[in-house]
Amino acid sequence: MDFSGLIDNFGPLTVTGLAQGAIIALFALGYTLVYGVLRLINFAHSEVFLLGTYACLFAWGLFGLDQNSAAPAVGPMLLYMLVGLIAAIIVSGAAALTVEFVAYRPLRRRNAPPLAFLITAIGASLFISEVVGVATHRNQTGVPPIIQARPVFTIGDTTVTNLQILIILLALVMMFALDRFINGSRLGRGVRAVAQNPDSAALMGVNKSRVIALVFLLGGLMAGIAAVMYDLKIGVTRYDAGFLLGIDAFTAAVLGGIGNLRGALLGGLLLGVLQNYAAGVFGSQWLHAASFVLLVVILLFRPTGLLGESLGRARA
Amino acid sequence: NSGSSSDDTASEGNCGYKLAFFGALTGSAANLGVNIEQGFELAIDQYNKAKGSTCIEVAKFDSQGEASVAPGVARSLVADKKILGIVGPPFSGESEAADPIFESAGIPTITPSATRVSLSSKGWKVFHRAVANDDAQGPAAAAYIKDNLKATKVFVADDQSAYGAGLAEVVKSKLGSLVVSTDKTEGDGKQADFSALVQKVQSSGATALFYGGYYTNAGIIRKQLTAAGWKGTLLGGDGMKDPGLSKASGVQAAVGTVVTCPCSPPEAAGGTFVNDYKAKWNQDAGTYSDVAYDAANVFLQGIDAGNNTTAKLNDYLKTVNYKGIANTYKFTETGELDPNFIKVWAFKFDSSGDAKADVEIKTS
Amino acid sequence: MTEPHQETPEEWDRENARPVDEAAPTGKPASAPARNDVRGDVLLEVDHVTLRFGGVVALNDVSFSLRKGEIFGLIGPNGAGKTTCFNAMTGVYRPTEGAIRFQGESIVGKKKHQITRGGIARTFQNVRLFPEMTALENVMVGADAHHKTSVISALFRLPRFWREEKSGRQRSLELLRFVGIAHRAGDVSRNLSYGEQRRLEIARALATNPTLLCLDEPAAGFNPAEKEDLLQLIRRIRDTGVTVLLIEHDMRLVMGVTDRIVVLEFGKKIAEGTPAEVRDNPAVIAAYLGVPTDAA
Amino acid sequence: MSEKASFRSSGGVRGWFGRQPWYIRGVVVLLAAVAAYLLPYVGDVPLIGPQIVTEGIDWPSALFNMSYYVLLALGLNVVVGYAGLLDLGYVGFFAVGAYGTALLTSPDSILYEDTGWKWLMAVPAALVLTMIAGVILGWPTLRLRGDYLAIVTLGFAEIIRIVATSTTTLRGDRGFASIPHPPGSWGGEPIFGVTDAIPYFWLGLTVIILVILGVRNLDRSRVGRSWLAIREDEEAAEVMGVRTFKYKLWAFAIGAFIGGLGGVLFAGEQSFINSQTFVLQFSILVLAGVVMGGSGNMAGAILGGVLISYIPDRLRGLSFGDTDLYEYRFAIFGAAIILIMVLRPQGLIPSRRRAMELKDREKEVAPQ
Amino acid sequence: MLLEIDNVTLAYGRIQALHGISLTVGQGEVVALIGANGAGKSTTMRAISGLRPVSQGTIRFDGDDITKMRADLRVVRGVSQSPEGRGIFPGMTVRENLEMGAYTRKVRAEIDEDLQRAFTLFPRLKEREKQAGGTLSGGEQQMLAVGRALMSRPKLLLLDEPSMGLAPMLIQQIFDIIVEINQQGTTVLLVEQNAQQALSRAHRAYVLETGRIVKEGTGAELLNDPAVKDAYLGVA
Ligand SMILES: Nc1ncnc2c1ncn2[C@@H]1O[C@H](COP(=O)(O)OP(=O)(O)OP(=O)(O)O)[C@@H](O)[C@H]1O
Ligand SMILES: Nc1ncnc2c1ncn2[C@@H]1O[C@H](COP(=O)(O)OP(=O)(O)OP(=O)(O)O)[C@@H](O)[C@H]1O
Ligand SMILES: CC(C)C[C@H](N)C(=O)O
Ligand SMILES: [Mg+2]
Ligand SMILES: [Mg+2]
Repeated sequence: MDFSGLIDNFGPLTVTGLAQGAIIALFALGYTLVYGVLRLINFAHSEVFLLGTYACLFAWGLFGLDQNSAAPAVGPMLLYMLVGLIAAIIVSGAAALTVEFVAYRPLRRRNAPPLAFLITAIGASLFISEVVGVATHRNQTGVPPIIQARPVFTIGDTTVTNLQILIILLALVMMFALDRFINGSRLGRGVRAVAQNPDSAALMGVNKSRVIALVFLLGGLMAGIAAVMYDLKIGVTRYDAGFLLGIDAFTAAVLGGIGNLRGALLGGLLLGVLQNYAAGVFGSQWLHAASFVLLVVILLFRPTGLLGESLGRARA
Repeated sequence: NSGSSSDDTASEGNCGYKLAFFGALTGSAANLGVNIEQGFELAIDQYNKAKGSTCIEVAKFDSQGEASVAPGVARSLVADKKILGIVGPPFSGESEAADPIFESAGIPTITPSATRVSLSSKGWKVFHRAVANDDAQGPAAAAYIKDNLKATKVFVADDQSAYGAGLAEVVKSKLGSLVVSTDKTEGDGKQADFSALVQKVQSSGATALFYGGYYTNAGIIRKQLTAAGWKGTLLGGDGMKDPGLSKASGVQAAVGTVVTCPCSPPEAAGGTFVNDYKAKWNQDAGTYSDVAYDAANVFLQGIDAGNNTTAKLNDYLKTVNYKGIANTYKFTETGELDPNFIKVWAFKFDSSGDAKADVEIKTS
Repeated sequence: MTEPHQETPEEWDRENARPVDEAAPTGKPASAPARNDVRGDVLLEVDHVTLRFGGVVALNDVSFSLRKGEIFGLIGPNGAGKTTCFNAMTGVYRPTEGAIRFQGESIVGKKKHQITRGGIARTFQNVRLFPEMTALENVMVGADAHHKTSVISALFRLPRFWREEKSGRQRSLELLRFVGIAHRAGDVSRNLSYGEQRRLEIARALATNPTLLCLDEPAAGFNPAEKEDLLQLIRRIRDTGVTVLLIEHDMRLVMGVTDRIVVLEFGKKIAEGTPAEVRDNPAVIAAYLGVPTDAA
Repeated sequence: MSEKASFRSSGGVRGWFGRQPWYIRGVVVLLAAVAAYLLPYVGDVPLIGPQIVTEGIDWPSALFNMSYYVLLALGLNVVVGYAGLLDLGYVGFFAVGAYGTALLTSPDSILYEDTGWKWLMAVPAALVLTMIAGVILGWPTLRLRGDYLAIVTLGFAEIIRIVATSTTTLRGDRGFASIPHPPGSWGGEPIFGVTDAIPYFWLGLTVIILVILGVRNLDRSRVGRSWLAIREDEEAAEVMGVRTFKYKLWAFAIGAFIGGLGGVLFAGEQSFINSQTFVLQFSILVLAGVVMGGSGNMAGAILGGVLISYIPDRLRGLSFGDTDLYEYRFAIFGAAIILIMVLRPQGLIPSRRRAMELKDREKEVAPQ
Repeated sequence: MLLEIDNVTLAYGRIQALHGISLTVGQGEVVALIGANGAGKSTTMRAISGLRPVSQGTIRFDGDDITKMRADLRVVRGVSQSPEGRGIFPGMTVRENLEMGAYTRKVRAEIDEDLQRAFTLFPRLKEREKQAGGTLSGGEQQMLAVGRALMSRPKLLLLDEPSMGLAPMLIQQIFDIIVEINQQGTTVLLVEQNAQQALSRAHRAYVLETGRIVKEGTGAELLNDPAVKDAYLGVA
């Protein structure tokens, strides 16, 4: 144990942790949405994210950008960001919908038990990541430096970069937009209704299939954004990137209270920061262990996560 | 040594056998395995081409690089009586699990890359190692940091693999007080965000980071270090000597990264290996492709010399003294490379994106 | 090897509860107390119980007691706190204040299964069976409450396993017969009709060998003819020596079967007495019964 | 434990089987067991034999692999299928069993000086250790509801892996070598040697049969009923007098025990283990096997365990046109999982009680 | 005819719940459906609202064939149901539950008006406006289910045992409410165990037995039918 590792680096560890946490949170929103409505741990969500990380790379590739390119000027950078985001969002959204249509909808039609969904989800996840793995020869792909990290301001020994600000802001904005949508809009109420009692929801005039598709789509969109941010922050992607971050994201979703959008944000940020602290104190190898210990401890005191479930069906 | 034999009957008599590659061809470690397999296969290809027939067949066995898979695959290898020798297993872990099986079947093995020190002390008679073990490479890397880089503050980290951790430990002990701080990361594919490590490196004031691990993680770390504005030098062992590193990090970031390797640069051998490899596989030779190429040639030479049983071939390995493209090979009693031939070179990534020979490191 | 549990003669008698048509009064003193017998032993005592959910006071200083062998009615308007009272008695909720004593022993803070083993069984307002298990298995789960077969004796099929398995099965079949659904023993309970499911719940509760059986609106969704059957069933249960606590909104049933009634309103007890007394109580009429057409 | 009436009325092979008198059933079971012991020689059966045996991996070894996968599937089935507790970290128990053995027997272990046991001596100790691990995991976490438990168990397995990787005592990637093989010799040669995996398979099969008998006894008893009741409605079960916590803990402990058995066998055959084996994907794979086969019934779990091990192994050395299927085997496997689940949502061999429901539900296709 | 059901059969897997039933409900009528446990009353309701697909037969609503129409579209057409088991959204407040009832409607002012009406009908709901639906008592949930069904201003209101779990006084009230909304122009199809009440308020009624309609007539006719009296009204 090395507390000086934490104390010396407290500020920077917090900031980088928040940025990582924001990505985790965006990713976690997809788990939380789908879980909230279908009570399904959508294992394939990690591959929805994975495809997003490759989609924006592909889009940038069309501009001739690769990991060896020089950082672009502000004008082109905005263009690239936009294009990258759009590509990732489209691909991730489409992937999420495809998974829903190919893997889950047929099961729902046949009234399959919950575990069956979990297993198809696992199958879909395995399939996608393996296909990507074969296609990329399991190599890493480097990301072009679209945004050159530049310090924006410094507090003490802590510099905050433009990229970190962008990531954190984007996560907050998306979370609040989603929150407003789910809790404020008519369609959002439909989502909650399907979550709590699908039959009754139909009796209220809610189109269940559309709501479910919407939920997958929204989760996909968030994953797409998370994917672009991930690419920029980590700088590299690989066929198993989704699986790896997926576990963090799912942990974050549960930590905050699965089915609870704000919980996902809180859980993600908390996890990101905590992992960094743990890496500071115990060494980077303990970072994931620390997040699970945190999870267990929190669940022991709050069995439904920090903020509890909100989308999900409360026990009648 | 036998010299070239143009005797038709002799060579025909020594045909119809197989040489096997045993290692990861799929799975997350496939990359390293494939590099080695392709080097191995290239050698046999060239041999067969020279013969004008498929004299020696290639047999590939995919262990996925996993110790848990290896025994079953090893047993199926052993069942093929035409196999005279094995290049592999590449990783130390799977070697532990598979070598006892090869030992009991008496099939000679030459590993081009499994560098765990203890492998040679198990009493396996079929075990041969075509590279120096971790005990040789670590001191060399430390010497390079001290003498060539002249760094005074060094950060040492590793990925906790048997290989990476062992290497880092040696480096650490050799560097002594130069080490300002240490850290460990998770293994390949188990961690992608190294911001905590990067931060620690930065705040430690180190001008050099030695990372015991493979190029996969190293590429990400290199990139994140650069993105965070760290200006020091990243160093590593043979596991990082792969163009994959710069493919991940971007050539710009990778330039200047130093890797050591208990092998000499293939260009130095003056052969056509580099080009031949590229021509055949449409990609650059990677880590240990050259050693595997040499290992295959050691076997081929032995077979050519009429050692057409596993026992004979194994005996032959005791006496072999073969000059290949990466090194000269002569084995000790325990199957280690003869200390006299242990060479450690430093390689440096340049703007081509690959590690080019820098200097030979004196280890004494 | 001792017997699975010490059985008092009357409990033993209950084990052999006979089918509908054969049901004959046992003639044992404890099993058929005279109506309105005010002196019976106190079985359950609800002592100044208050239960709050945040701002909602679901039970407000409620006290009453049940005597051994009686059929006791708990009635009151919707949301008066009846189900909450059940939940407090069976360990689902813990009272904010006050005590609940069963056979003289406090049950507050005890685990649900301990309370059941102690002798209180219940049904649920919304049927809660084990849907994928057969009717017989559902009842056997109840019967297991008093079994002592351990994991080890089940694993190695020790004599106790055989003994208890056999007696449990027999007893469960008898109980199914007793509530009139023996013909559905092998059917998955999910497939039973609503009425059959309610009966099954009663059989399952009886299988735990209760001293006190709590029924939460057992007649909901029954038509008058079916309610009549239920009334008979409840009587027969009481006749085997089980004390019955009944929540019900159907006044004909309540008035027809109970010995004593407590009326709750807004979590407070507003009346207590015999059916006749309660029926004529103006407070009860105002709060609950209204114009007594339904009770006609 | 299911009512015989409904069991017998179901059609198909199982229906036929259920209708036979006990001695015929006994003979059928016995024949099946004998056939299982003869599996290593199936390659000698003309025509079909060569189709069945694996190519890239030694067939007896593949069989041994199947045997410990089946063990794990059987154990996980107790936890997930019977008690309804979603455990995503089952590999943790497998790891504890294997590490327990290694710590007690491997010369690399810090305990070796004191113990230096033979494999057989280490077995009970390792199994007790796993059961304790099951209880340690279960005690604080079994209060949690379904999917929360899932993530916590996943975390447990990850923590075990990380601890194994990062502590010097457990030697991480370096692992433990020279773990002794099971004892016994035959004509001077050790039965459990290095090159021949058949004895290991037989050992695994024998253990499987014992486990099947034990689990079956539990299933058809008060214990099994309690598990089922917990799975169906935990609160109602508790109100009916089921000590839910105790039985959940038992389910965990028994699951852990069986998983530990798998680990012990694994360590004994491999003679080398390191932290690389005990990854999360392994747990998930076994879970997929249990559900694919048909959770809540042992035939299904066994089939599932066989499939998750056999499919990837069988795809070795197969090629389709010019492309080696090799590299695609996990992709194919993923697609196969989806296909199987979509076609048979209750698993390949649905549990008997669910089989009755399966056909019913299928017809109720609600308009989407 | 607002609703015409022609020879509808429906099965739950192997369990045939409806064996070809035909019934009609005219514009402005209150029609009651009575029968023993398991007769198929709720199943009929589910067929009409679209929660269960029918195997055979046709259902016509307002002149159109809706047999294969999705449940949510039927709501838009004007069919609303208070289901058996109440179907409350447990995590939504009482108010949100009621607002869900108006999901297909757009005009805010009208929705607010109806919300107030529901609160006037069931003052208890007003008291519990912010309480989560799942924590209401059984009877309170029943009120909420009926109130919610009214929120869509349906043409046809399907009530499945609306009096179940209600206290005697409220039972009176709920039947009064049914008559009242009917007079305001809503057609009602009512399933009831409380046959006495149902028959005396209904214009017409059907008797279901094991998935078949065995009798039909005006409410008064059936009230006085000896067989009906015997089976469903109980001995008074
Ligand atoms: N968890 C809870 N949180 C808040 N309020 C609750 C909770 N549970 C019950 N209540 C309230 O407590 C009151 C008593 O509820 P209870 O279920 O005991 O009524 P009841 O007498 O059984 O009524 P009914 O006859 O309608 O079933 C109700 O007003 C209900 O809304
Ligand atoms: N989900 C279901 N699965 C299988 N069978 C069912 C299901 N729902 C109802 N049934 C069966 O269908 C038949 C008709 O049931 P239905 O619920 O329509 O009866 P009901 O007339 O409403 O009875 P109740 O008065 O008890 O509510 C019954 O035999 C019942 O067992
Ligand atoms: C391929 C190599 C880098 C393997 C490494 N030297 C080991 O011993 O495992
Ligand atoms: Mg109630
Ligand atoms: Mg009904």
